[in-house]
Amino acid sequence: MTFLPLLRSVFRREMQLAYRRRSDLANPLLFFLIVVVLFPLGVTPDMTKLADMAPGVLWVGALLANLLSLDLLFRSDYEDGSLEQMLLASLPPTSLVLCKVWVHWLVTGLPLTIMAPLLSIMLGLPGSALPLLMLTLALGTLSLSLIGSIGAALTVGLQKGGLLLTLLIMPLFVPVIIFGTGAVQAQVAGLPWQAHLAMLAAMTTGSLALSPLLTVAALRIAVGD
Amino acid sequence: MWQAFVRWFHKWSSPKWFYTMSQPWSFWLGWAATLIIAAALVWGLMFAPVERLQGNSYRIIFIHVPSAFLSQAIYAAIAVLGLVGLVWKMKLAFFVAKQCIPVGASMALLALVTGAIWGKPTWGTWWEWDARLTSMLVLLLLYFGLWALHNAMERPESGDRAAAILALVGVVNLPIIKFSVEWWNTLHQPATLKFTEAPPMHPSMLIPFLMAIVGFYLASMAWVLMRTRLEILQRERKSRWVEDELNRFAEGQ
Amino acid sequence: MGAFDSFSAFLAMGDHGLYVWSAYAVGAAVIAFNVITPRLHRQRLISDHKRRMRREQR
Amino acid sequence: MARVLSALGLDCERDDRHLFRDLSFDVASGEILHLTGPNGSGKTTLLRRLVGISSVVDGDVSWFPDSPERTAEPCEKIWYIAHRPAVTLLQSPLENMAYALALHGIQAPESVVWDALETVGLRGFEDVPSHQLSAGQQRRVALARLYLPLEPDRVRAWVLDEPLTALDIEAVDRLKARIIDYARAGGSVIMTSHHGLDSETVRTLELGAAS
Repeated sequence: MTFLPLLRSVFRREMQLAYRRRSDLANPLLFFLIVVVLFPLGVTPDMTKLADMAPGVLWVGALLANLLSLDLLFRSDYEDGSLEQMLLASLPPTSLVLCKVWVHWLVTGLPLTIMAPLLSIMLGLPGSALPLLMLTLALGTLSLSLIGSIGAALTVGLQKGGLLLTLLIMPLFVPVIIFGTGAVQAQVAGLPWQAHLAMLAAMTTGSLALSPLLTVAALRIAVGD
Repeated sequence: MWQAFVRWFHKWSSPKWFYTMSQPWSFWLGWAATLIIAAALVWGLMFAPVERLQGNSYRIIFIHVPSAFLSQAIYAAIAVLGLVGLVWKMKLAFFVAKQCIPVGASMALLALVTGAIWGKPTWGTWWEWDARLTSMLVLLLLYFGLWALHNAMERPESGDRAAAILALVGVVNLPIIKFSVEWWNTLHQPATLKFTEAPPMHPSMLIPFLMAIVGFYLASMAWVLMRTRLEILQRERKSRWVEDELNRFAEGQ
Repeated sequence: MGAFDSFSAFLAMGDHGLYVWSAYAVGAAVIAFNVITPRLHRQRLISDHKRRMRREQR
Repeated sequence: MARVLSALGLDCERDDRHLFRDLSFDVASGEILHLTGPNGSGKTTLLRRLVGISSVVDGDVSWFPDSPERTAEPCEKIWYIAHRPAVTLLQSPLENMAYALALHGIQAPESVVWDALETVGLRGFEDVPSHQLSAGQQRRVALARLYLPLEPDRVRAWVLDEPLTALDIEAVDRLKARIIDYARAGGSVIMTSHHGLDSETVRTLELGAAS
């Protein structure tokens, strides 16, 4: 049997599971909303100041929400033994990992991106910045999911993997957040922003190529114990 | 030629051989490092002239720059050793890589703290979100992550391989992090030493500075060796020769 | 005495004595950490070994 | 008879203890290898090494050693059913089964899957989320794929970790008969179990006897 129909049924299973876990998956989105709402309350309600911070606030919120949901990426599969079967499958495990990460992005990164315009209006971000904000968030959350999957795989066998995951992955998220906010801030300030966006796209492509390999290697360690 | 190399490689991959061979090395490296660092610091602190712009605070350079160098060099070493360990399944590479972590982390911490202390009289602030400070902070976090991952794993062998993967991801990311934070770069002076240009420092500052760098290199190697020898004893404790060695230690106490 | 007129001038380091010496104190602490932790590790290995020996003799 | 699996010099050491040392064996096609031994003697670890997902055992394992498809990673020609049955609780038995088959590159018609589920006694539970099933029923979901009518060379060996636990007497007998049938048709089975198996093709390998 050929590769694609198989991958399609794997994809269907992941989407089904995401749908049945929708309350778990709604949490990071709510968290995102709360973080963004707390900022004006905690810092200043002054719309002009908020507008300066808006790209950063939205990005930090998206990053934290993504991190929050990463711990679930492989955990239930590890616990019920499905992960072993994934590594023994006739499909290359990298394709399965890619499939899982893609679904993870579809159910966290994409909704975050879609929520962003609403919140950016609340933070007083000029409407002209919206398309670029959404584009960078979409690209950025995809690379966050990809890089994060390595950390999730490294910590999946551990009892208290969640906190460790944060420590492992946070430093690796630095470039994503810098280029992501950099692009939007540059555009708001009327400066050229294309270079930031290009770097972000390059990072996403690079992690698309590398992270599945490393994730599978890490999963083999977790399962091999 | 190739076979000789393979034989040499195999010899080096044997923990017992390494343990025996490294004993004099760690001793002499340690003493050489002590002497060189002592000489460099006496020279640098007491005899090198005052710097025109920064006054005497520049004397922090004799530990700040070497520790910053070492923290990056050691990270690179960890990644290379991790790759060697993963590809050739060489236990010894993992042992060395693991024991590089605390040494490298201490160097990164030293570079950050001395940098902050130096920043206060020079820039008037303890901390600045500038490119080098930020990427050094990220490096320190990566070191902490590596160590935490090692300690979290139940089997040390899994810890070795997991940390090697993380180190590799980090090493791919370090240049990107460095490059990315340079976009909001501000205060830090450009690199003090460049291989392509003549050094701008006066020889009476440059010589103790170079000595300090060499001394820190030697000291780090000595520390890593010492630690690796203990790691070998701990990980191979079931083998006959380690038991003999530990018996010898216990009697000598 | 080298670049300094007196020992007190050496300690004062211009106005920067506090900065220079605290930086070097941190340096000394890091060196001490790197020298002492292996010793502690060694002690622990030996005491673990002794305990194992005692357990096996019983 | 053609060898399906050959294991050479397997060594396993865990927590300062040798579970097994220098273990070598072959499994021919049509043969059932029954691993026995007390709890903690390394049976599960050995099975996991055979299918290539354990990193704690040294030594060589090769599948189909005499044929050109010789490999260390058997993938689709082997079915491994672990103690953790890989049944996703949020999915129904039907969905679980379809996913397990898809991972092995098999797309069976739905009626065949329904029949297999009926054989293991899950009739009426096909569409119920698996977390509503009992432990024994969940195991049956994992075992149902052994009852699929596939061509004998499609899946050439079963590696089963305690397949008979948590099953009732009737289900145990049915599974034993099925295992023997499968071996008779040319398949190989490597399994751990505390139950005995009555067949002339069963060979027993005892672990943990030395220590």
